[in-house]
Amino acid sequence: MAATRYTKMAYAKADDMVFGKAIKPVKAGLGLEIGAGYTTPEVNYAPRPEAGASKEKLVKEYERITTDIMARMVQIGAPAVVLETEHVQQMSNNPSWGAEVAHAQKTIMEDYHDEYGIKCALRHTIGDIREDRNFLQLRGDKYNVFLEAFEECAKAGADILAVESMGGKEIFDHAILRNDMAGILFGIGVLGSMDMEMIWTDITSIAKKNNVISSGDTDCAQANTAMFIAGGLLDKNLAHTIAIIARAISGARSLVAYEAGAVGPGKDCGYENTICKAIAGVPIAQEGKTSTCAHSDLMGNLVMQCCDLWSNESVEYHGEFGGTTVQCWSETLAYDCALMNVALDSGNEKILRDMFVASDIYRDAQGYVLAYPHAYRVGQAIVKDGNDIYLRSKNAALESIKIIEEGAKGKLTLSRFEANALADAKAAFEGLTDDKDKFMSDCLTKYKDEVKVFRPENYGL
Amino acid sequence: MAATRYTKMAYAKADDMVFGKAIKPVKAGLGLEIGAGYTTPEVNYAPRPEAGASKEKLVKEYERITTDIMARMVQIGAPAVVLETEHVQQMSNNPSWGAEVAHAQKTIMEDYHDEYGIKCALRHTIGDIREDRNFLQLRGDKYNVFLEAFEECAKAGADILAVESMGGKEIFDHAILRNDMAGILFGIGVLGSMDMEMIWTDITSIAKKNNVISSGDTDCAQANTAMFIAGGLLDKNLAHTIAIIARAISGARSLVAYEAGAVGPGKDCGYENTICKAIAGVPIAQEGKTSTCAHSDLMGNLVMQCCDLWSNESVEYHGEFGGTTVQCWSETLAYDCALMNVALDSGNEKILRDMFVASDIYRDAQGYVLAYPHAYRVGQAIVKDGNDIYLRSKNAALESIKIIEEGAKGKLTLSRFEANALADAKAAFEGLTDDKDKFMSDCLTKYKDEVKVFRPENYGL
Amino acid sequence: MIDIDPSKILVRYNIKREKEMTPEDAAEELYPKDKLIYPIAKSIFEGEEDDVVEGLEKAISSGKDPISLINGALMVGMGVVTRLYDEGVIFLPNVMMSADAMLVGIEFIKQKSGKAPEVKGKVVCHVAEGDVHDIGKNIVAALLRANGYDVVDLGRDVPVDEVIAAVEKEKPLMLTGTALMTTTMYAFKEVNDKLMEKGYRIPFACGGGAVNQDFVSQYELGVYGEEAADAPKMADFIKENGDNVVKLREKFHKH
Amino acid sequence: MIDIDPSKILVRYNIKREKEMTPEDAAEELYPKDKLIYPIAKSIFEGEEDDVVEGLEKAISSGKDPISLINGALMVGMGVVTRLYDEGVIFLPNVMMSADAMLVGIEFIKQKSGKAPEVKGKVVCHVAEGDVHDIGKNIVAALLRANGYDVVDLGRDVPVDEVIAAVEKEKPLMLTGTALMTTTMYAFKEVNDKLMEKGYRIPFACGGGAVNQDFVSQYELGVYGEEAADAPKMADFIKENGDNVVKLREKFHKH
Ligand code: B12
Ligand code: B12
Repeated sequence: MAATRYTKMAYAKADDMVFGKAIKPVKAGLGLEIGAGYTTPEVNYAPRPEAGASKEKLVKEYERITTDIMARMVQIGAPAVVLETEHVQQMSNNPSWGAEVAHAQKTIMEDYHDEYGIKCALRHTIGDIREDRNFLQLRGDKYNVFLEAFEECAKAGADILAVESMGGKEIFDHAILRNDMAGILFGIGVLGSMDMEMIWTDITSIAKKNNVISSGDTDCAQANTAMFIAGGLLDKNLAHTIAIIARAISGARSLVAYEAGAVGPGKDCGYENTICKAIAGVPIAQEGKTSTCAHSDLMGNLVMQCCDLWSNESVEYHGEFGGTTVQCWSETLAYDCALMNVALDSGNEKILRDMFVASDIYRDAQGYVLAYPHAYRVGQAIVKDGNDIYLRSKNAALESIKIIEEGAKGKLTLSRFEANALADAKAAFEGLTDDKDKFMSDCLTKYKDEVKVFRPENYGL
Repeated sequence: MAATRYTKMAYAKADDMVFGKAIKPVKAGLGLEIGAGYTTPEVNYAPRPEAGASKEKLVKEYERITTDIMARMVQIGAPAVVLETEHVQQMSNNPSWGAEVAHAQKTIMEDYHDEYGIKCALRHTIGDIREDRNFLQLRGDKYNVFLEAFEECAKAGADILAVESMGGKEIFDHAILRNDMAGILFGIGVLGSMDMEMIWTDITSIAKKNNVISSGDTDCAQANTAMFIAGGLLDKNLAHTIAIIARAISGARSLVAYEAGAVGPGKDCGYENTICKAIAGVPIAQEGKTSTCAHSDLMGNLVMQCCDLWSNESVEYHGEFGGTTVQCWSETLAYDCALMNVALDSGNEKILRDMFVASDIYRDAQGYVLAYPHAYRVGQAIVKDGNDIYLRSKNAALESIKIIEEGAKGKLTLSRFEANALADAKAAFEGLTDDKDKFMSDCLTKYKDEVKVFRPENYGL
Repeated sequence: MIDIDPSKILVRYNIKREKEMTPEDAAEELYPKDKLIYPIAKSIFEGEEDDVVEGLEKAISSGKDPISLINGALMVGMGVVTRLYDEGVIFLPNVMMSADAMLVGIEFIKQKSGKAPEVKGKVVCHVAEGDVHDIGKNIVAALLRANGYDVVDLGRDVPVDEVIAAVEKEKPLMLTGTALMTTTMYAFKEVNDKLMEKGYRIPFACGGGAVNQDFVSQYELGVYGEEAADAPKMADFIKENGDNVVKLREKFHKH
Repeated sequence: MIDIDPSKILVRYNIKREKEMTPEDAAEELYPKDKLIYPIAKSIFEGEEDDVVEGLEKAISSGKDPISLINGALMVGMGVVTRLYDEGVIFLPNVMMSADAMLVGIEFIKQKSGKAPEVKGKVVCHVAEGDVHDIGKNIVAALLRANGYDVVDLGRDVPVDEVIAAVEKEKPLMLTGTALMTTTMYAFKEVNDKLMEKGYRIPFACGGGAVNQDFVSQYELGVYGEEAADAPKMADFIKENGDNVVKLREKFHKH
């Protein structure tokens, strides 16, 4: 496999990072450049349940969605837009469905580009269909269909390829409800990274062949699951201090896409993306206060800090007073972007960035660690042992713990429950070996026993 | 009647105006203060169509809505929230319905306030039910029911009373589709102001009696209608330059609420509110990029410039992936407010304000005129002849025209169509008399003839 | 204030796309060349009622058949107007003023000739029961009139039974409905059902803020109209191809 | 970075509301005083499997009836856990670890006594066909187990017929379903209809991200559950008051 590990930071210092600018901007689609000095809305949508009834209905649905968005963007004068189609199962399981949707969407986007000159690009996010009912099936037949879905969509008009991959999830799901730190590390940092290396090497070569963008991944399946279980301030299913440790580790994992050839923009729901951007210099998509249609989190403004695309995550297509949902949310995103672009054009981007951060840095331990100066430190901890996917993940965890501890001495308040969970987690991570091989063999033994759905062969083990 | 006209500006200069601070802050509800140094989300909602079937269903619906919003606000740590219930017909036509809803909502809000200390207040906006099928019926029986609705809601728990009144609309509707400038001025500036003086004197005394807030009005029925007909950049139903003249005039009209004793916060959809705030020093609600659920406009960020409450205008209550619509939109609003509050706390409010403005000032002539330095000038034009509701309206129109003309010499581009419409409008306003009495008698003659639904007795004429 | 380069923030697509030609120039190319007709058509375009009447007087006194001037001059002028509106060269208020001028012209001809001119067809327009939002309907009615249709405007907040009664009485080639509230649009289904019950099968064109194609497709006679400008096109289509709702939907349903 | 006063921007309601007492202190007040039972209950609370077994061994060798220790010690410990979870004093992972420890304890007693202990009741849990989101379901199952129910966990993406078969086979007092996608939740209605068809009338508790009360109220057996913690409460309610769906809805429908 072909992963070139990062052992140093792309950015010389945290303060150099800002929204709308990436060290390595990416050209994509029709006239668009991402991370080249401006931010762009990335609109996400889900077809109505009924629309999945047949291929024709589904294609029609995506045509409506596409036209609605493009029409609204020109009505309000938005200079650019990205559309992200997250595949529903049928579209990845039957690659020709996904391809037809991509083709139909791209045709409409080309018309708008020709008529108005609006810059635009189409992202297709293939569903990670590599599982059957009870087990992950990361390799084998399903993997072939999976890769075919990328290939067909790229051929049919998708400009940007992405996925939210699931490697390591079976371990993580078990571990997260049991405060099992080794399991979280093993699932995200080790198994997740191994699986990503395989798929992103393959996705990148498909993208190159078809002259489209191999963009990036997100640890949705794990770090976001932790964030959701942790929930709002009053939920009591998981300490937010644990959720952010999972997140920090996911920085080391999602980075693997870039090590295997992806170039960004990283996927919207990767809250670890600021860490990745700090290390790899790639542009990133983010979502927060304007993706409340899809989920709630405690860093609505903070995540805008370094975004290059600004996304609504996902909204079901239906009518609202102000138009269809995709029109409403794309418009809100576009205004958010206009504000950031004003800041960029007027030299105020750092002040605005820092206001975004200040809004949420003390709301929760998660925002505290992801604030760009801290995210940068997590990045440094990762590249310090960049060649060892285990050690760098462990470093990320420990650094995030340290950051919270420092914060808690200042204005970041922790509930007693969060503080206790943090202390326990710290002890657990400090107790782990420094030897990857030992860790691997310990975990294999342990989880083959404890997690009945764990199949080492999924990872070539 | 008891209107004390404004003949000077509350703010010494435009630059003193900023979001979250008003010269005359208003205390309302449970621990809330509006315009006292922080901005607060104001959440608006509409019950699902089925919910209107019976009073019980309707009350239940509003209970759900209220609980959903309050729950989400505490989950994300929002310090304060305002709920605005815009009456559906049944609730104003049967004042006891409105009162029951207010009571049910307030009970839930009190529980949350007691348990969490969250600051909150309830605004009830009574429907302007003073019309029958073909005619406005501003005085008489319907007016009594209308006032009763205010009284009952105030008694039952509404903290803030508002309305979107309709005086002058029959003339305006006729005039706006015919580029009839005298008609627009007569409808909004003269008839609208006369009707407002009557109702706001009465609403204010009801509010005083019940120790609640008489807040303010909006020219939704006219200036917003113009804005909607003007539509997006590519619509061709009305020149945006005409729409903004109607808006400037509406500043002179909506001001009457404060002259008759209202104290703010002005209603969210009053895009003229910046003008009113400049003159009267009252706090205001505004809506823009986070009310795309309800409508689209071309000043999504700009309108945040001086807001004290920040609103989503209205959203139908139903489910989304991220919760119910009221939860999604209230959360987005709350983060917008957090950003503004950070700016206020860190002394960056003017930079942020000016970035909001820069986002949209050149998007459209409407944003250009409403940008606070220009809105302030419109205010000055109004107070110059503050005692003459006709002259001050005409001044507002002419000043807005002048502002656009200046803008067009700089970075504000106008389409040829907009420029022509502006020139024609200018000629029309310049051709108008300076004598209110002459204008009135000319208009009475003209519109009694041209507009068959016009009934002078609605205005005591 | 902050000084920015607007082109970095937004694109004024309307200005980018504005036609090179002025509306007047564009209209000039379309006016008929006939010396007597030209001024009438032009006055229609300009919305000058007095000039329309003056032009008609001249044409009639020069021997033109008054009734023939309706299609031969007034409608020709309106044709220029609606074409340029469709092309985005002129805007709605121009259309409204031209339509007003045309109506004055027709009225004048009626008086002169003492005959009721043949109309293109009748359309009944209304706003749904419980709904006062009538601007969209007013635009629809104006554009229909501008295109030569005889519009029976029932106004706003129209009870279902009144709509049915009007259809029975007027026998229009099409009925239109406008609703802007999710609470009022259901009245359309009632109108549809009562029409069906009484055996009427005329196309029922529905539009307005709250209404969408999926909703309108749910009842037999419904044809969804997105823009007011679709209304006259639908009427034209019916005159040309008959009132088959399925065909109308094929042609006008965009989503 | 910008320095702000967080209290001007946000309120940490969780911290404001956190109970004065530590979880350990709160638990201490609730443990039974019996010298032999106390350490078992405490080890359950602490989720220490080895200590649970050790405590049980001691109690048995001191003459306690093994089977009686299930309700008399293990369930008492779990009672402390679920009570403090409901009160917001402890969090889910504690409950999960305690439940794991309790299961180890029960297993140990089974072996010791050679008898199958009487269970509180059986519940079948599943995630809807086509849906892989199983965390909510896992929590539901864990809390049911923690409350002494015997859970038959069918897993995720469970075909409708398999759910029916499980109900036929296991005769549970309640069925639970979880769905997180608008596309998968319709399977609940199918499950309901097939159960009805076969004459089963057991309460079918449904929850999960996509699901809402209105949807669940549409089918006869549906009872909507908002939080996982509602599941054991529903089971308890059924044991106490019977399986009347209307009464269950009255009690658990919050909206
Ligand atoms: C202007 C306006 C008003 C004005 C109406 C003035 C008037 N004479 O019409 C006033 C202030 C009076 C008003 C009152 C109310 N309003 Co109002 N109003 C609006 C607003 C801002 C704009 C509507 C408008 O004029 N649009 C422009 C016109 C041109 O568009 P249109 O009618 O859709 O028509 C276009 C097309 O649809 C098409 N079309 C229309 N009909 C047809 C038919 C055919 C055959 C075809 C082919 C095409 C076609 O042609 C037109 C142009 O191409 C909307 C906001 C919005 N998002 O829509 C709210 C809105 C419609 N109002 C709303 C509400 C709630 C009310 C009130 C109940 C408020 C209150 N609490 O009192 C009252 C209604 C009382 C009643 N019983 O009806 C809500 C409706 C919510 C819902 N439940 O669905 C809206 C959506 C505002 C919101 N976001 O909450 N309102
Ligand atoms: C984590 C997650 C995943 C993980 C799932 C891991 C796992 N093992 O479950 C992964 C990454 C695998 C995943 C995959 C996908 N996901 Co997903 N995912 C989520 C996410 C972010 C959080 C869900 C979660 O775990 N919540 C926390 C748990 C604890 O909540 P819960 O299950 O609702 O349970 C609580 C209550 O509801 C209750 N409860 C639940 N059941 C019951 C039952 C009873 C009886 C009772 C009383 C209570 C109860 O108890 C719990 C706590 O109190 C949501 C986002 C969201 N807004 O919900 C999206 C979301 C559900 N996913 C979504 C999608 C689209 C997908 C994919 C199709 C993506 C793709 N393109 O591949 C695939 C699905 C494949 C498939 N066939 O199912 C969409 C669904 C959209 C829709 N159409 O409805 C969502 C909403 C994201 C979005 N905003 O678009 N996803």
